[in-house]
Amino acid sequence: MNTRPETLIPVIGVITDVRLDTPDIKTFRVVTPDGKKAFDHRPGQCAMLSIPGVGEAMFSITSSPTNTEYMEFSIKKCGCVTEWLHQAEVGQQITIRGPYGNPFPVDDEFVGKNLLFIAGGVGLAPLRSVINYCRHYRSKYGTIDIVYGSRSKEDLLQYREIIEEWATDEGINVHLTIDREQENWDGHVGFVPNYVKELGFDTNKTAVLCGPPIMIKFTLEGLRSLGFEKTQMYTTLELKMKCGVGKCGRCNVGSKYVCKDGPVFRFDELDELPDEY
Amino acid sequence: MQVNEYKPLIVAFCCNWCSYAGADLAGNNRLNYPADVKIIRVPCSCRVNPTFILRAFQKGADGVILCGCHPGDCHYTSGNYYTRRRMSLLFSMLDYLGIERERTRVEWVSAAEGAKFAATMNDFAEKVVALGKNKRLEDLRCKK
Amino acid sequence: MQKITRDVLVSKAISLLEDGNVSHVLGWRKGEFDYDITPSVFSEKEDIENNFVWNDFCGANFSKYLVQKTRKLEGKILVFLKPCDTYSFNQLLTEHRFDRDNVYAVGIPCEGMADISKVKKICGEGISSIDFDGDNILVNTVYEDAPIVIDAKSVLSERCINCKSKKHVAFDELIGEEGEIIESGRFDEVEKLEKMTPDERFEFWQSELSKCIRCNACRDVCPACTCEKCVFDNPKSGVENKAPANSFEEKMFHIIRAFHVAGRCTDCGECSRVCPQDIPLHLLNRKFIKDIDNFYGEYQAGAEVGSRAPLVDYTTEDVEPSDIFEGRNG
Amino acid sequence: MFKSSLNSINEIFAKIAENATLYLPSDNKDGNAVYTKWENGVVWSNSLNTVKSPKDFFFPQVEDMMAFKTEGKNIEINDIREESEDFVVFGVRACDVRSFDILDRVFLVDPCDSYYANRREHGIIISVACTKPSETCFCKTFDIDATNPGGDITVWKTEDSLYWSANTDRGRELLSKLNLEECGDEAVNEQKAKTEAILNKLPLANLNTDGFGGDKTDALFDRPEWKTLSESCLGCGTCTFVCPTCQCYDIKDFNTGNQVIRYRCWDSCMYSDFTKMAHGNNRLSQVERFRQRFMHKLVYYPANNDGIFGCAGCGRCVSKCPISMNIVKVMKTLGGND
Repeated sequence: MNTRPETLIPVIGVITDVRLDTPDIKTFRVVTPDGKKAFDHRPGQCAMLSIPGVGEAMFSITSSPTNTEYMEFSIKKCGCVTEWLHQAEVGQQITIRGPYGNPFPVDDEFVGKNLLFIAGGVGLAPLRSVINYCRHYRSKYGTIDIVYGSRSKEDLLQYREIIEEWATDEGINVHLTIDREQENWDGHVGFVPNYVKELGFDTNKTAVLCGPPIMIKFTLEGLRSLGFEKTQMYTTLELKMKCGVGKCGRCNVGSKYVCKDGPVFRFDELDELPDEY
Repeated sequence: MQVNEYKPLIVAFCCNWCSYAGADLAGNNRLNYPADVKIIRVPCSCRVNPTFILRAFQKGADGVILCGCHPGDCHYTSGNYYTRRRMSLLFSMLDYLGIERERTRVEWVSAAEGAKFAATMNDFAEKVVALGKNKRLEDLRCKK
Repeated sequence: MQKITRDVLVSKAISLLEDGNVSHVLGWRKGEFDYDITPSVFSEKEDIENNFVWNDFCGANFSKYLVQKTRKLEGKILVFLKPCDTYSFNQLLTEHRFDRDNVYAVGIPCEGMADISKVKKICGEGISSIDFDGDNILVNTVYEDAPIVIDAKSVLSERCINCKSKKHVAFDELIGEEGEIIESGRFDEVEKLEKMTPDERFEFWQSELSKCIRCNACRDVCPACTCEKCVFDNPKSGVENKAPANSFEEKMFHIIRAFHVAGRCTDCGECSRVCPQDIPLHLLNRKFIKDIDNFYGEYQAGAEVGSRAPLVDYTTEDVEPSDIFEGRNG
Repeated sequence: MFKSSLNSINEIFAKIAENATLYLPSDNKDGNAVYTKWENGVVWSNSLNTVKSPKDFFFPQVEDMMAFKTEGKNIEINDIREESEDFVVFGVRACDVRSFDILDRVFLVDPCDSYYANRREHGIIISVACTKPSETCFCKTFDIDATNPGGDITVWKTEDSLYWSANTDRGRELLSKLNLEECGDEAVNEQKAKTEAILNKLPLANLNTDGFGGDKTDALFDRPEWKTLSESCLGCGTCTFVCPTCQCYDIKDFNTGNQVIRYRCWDSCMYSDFTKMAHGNNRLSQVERFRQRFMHKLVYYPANNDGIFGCAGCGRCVSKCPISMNIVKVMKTLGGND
């Protein structure tokens, strides 16, 4: 028997709760069979979930590390593994391994800074972990602004948590927007990049972006026009991954592996990499 | 292991309109044929892609038989004519690769031929038993 | 040694290019060692003059490139076709894989291509240059002072020894003399295998196919394999098969691939040429061709545009699968 | 340094095979050298090198990693890893010895790949110095000395003798069991000089790497030449699968009907689905995939590994590419030393 430790061999996770967040996004709560959290993680890190016979895929951990009881994953239905997961019921076992990747610098660069989170669609999933972490250690950070946009009101992820918890916290400003006008929505309507420009943030903030590539591109331009430096903006990338530990060779952008050296990158770091993500 | 203890696994692809009904009739008439024959119903014999046949062997079949309507009687007019050509070529190729030719067969069985169905299966099973386990087109992983 | 010289092709290409008849030329680009020739698109006169080659190592069949290049490149493409390539050309046209109007085909005679691995078996490693002199190939190596003289006939590649046709079945223009369809011995090997016992055949194929590393070169070079997504690459096909995990999967891939091109394979021999493991893949395709000829009458894929492939056709009198082995041992 | 006569090679093989499985290059019926398990009657090939590289011994093309049994909603994970048997690989050339260093830097860094580490710990490499390099060889480009290949034990071959020298403790232990006669290194030096002379005459002897290295991403990534270089690439995996240093793999599940086996197999960056995921593909065209392979070997790998190139110059891709496009042509086109 080969008894060397092996990161590619997962442990069992049990889905203890499934929440339908939006028409195509569900949030899954996962613990080990004995009811514990499978492993500790840092905000922004990812885990490999798999269903034997279906496949394995990388997901960002949406719950905050400060939650010591379970992990949550907000997963959009878009491929084989995710479609299968969306049909899973409570009690279903899956496999889980991780944590992978580098976290957001919540305990160094972020400390003492005003934070601006900008997310689009399911891009809120990785940021929720950071936002809740920062809320937990509220005194370590300055003001927190959250700009979040989606196609429609129904497509806003974690809507209740945003409205009932985040928006009611002191020092946290939540700015929601949806793409098109719709009934019973009296908030802002318009795309995230434009909204960010309209809001016209001060540059005394560290920005964290996550969302579809096109949103990132234009939001980045918007923030730059507001005077933000690339060194004060972060994002998290996603590419196809198989091993999660920088060996299978497919998630590289230039010489950096997203699974090992990312997924969190500062924009000035991304500038040094070839445009292939 | 003694030969008579050996139970082959036989996959029979039967077309919905003739052969499957033929198998039904065999059952209704209480005609005996080996329980090792596993029937897979297909809309037409020409639905059976060569990969199905190979897949059956991979997953542990010792013999694969394909049954369809008699030529000229296809529910879809010409499906079984195509089957005839495909299977002739495929079986010839399998033989060429050294796979025993008695492991594969095509038989035309109509809905009225319950007796023929049973007789065919008995005969086919006998031939497969004589050959023994499928060793040449097996996937060892599937035996674990 | 090819009878048509490189210069004839170069001047043809340049004149067509300069007249504006074509805007690109699909030809063979010079490599590092006189034998490692790369298929390439030329569009500049100087490039053609300096880098176009035509010799006994220009084996690549350009027909399949037309599928992709006619979609991507503006203007007409000049393609040089050896007789065997014209069959693939027609077959692709039959399957509507590219637009004939975008191509200007120039047929060139071929005296057979050399197999570099056969050359190396004679002269050894360390080739520094290769020259051609009449029917001989002169190989200079770093180990010998004098060139090693090799009879070009003795190093012909397998598909050229068994050349089925020196006749071009498609072209807009022909350079040199037209050849004839040849009575080849291309089914001799197949017959030899058929005469073996099943055990021997199994042994033979088991040892050949177990060499497969599933690099997919045979599939990717095959002019008949033009599916946008191969079943073996598609997880949803249920037969996805990426690696030669065991002897079953090796056989599965090659049987199904041969079956998929049965009736469409023109026997151009590219699969065997590119196989890094020297698996005689043409013997699978030729078995299908031979069987088709026997069972359903002679049929040469690509001989004419628009012909109906045997597997999408039938007659009510076709041979029964139970009768195919009649009169054969085994 | 120890000496043995070439005639007694089979006795030495037998001795090695007493304690471990011995593999060595032997000609198959096509006349190509392949690593073959040694037993009486297996003849050591005279070929320069094998078609497939010896990376298979440590990183096989297909390997089962774990198994799952599912029942209802429950999953059982079975660790099916087994301790490798001891084995010896004889006849490894200098380029392939380097390839193990290159692979080690991927698989043995934290988190260590236990499958690879296991085989690595159980395998002893006996290298053989080259005497007749080929025109496709360019190991010298990467500072590999074909006359002094390394590994656990190095062997030099002359007309009638073999000379043995151990480089590691494992090698010394094995060598001591072979009871060979001690000797000086004059004959070896003579042979080295002869080979050295030929190496300098090889057509690719002067290939240089100045244009490549960890800091050359910007200089190379957007070069227009990539398009012409890759224009006829078939997108097959030949170069990656014969390559001794290509290490990309895929992880797949196979449902046997009784259980699910999770296995890994070699993958190729040349394949169109290599980076394809549910939401898209970041390398859509063959130009990008082609560029990835060479950038990885010549830029990205050195960037992460102290400047060591991810190519060993074995020349396998040079001789096996169906369209004869290879790393040498890429280096000559982009390296600016024409």
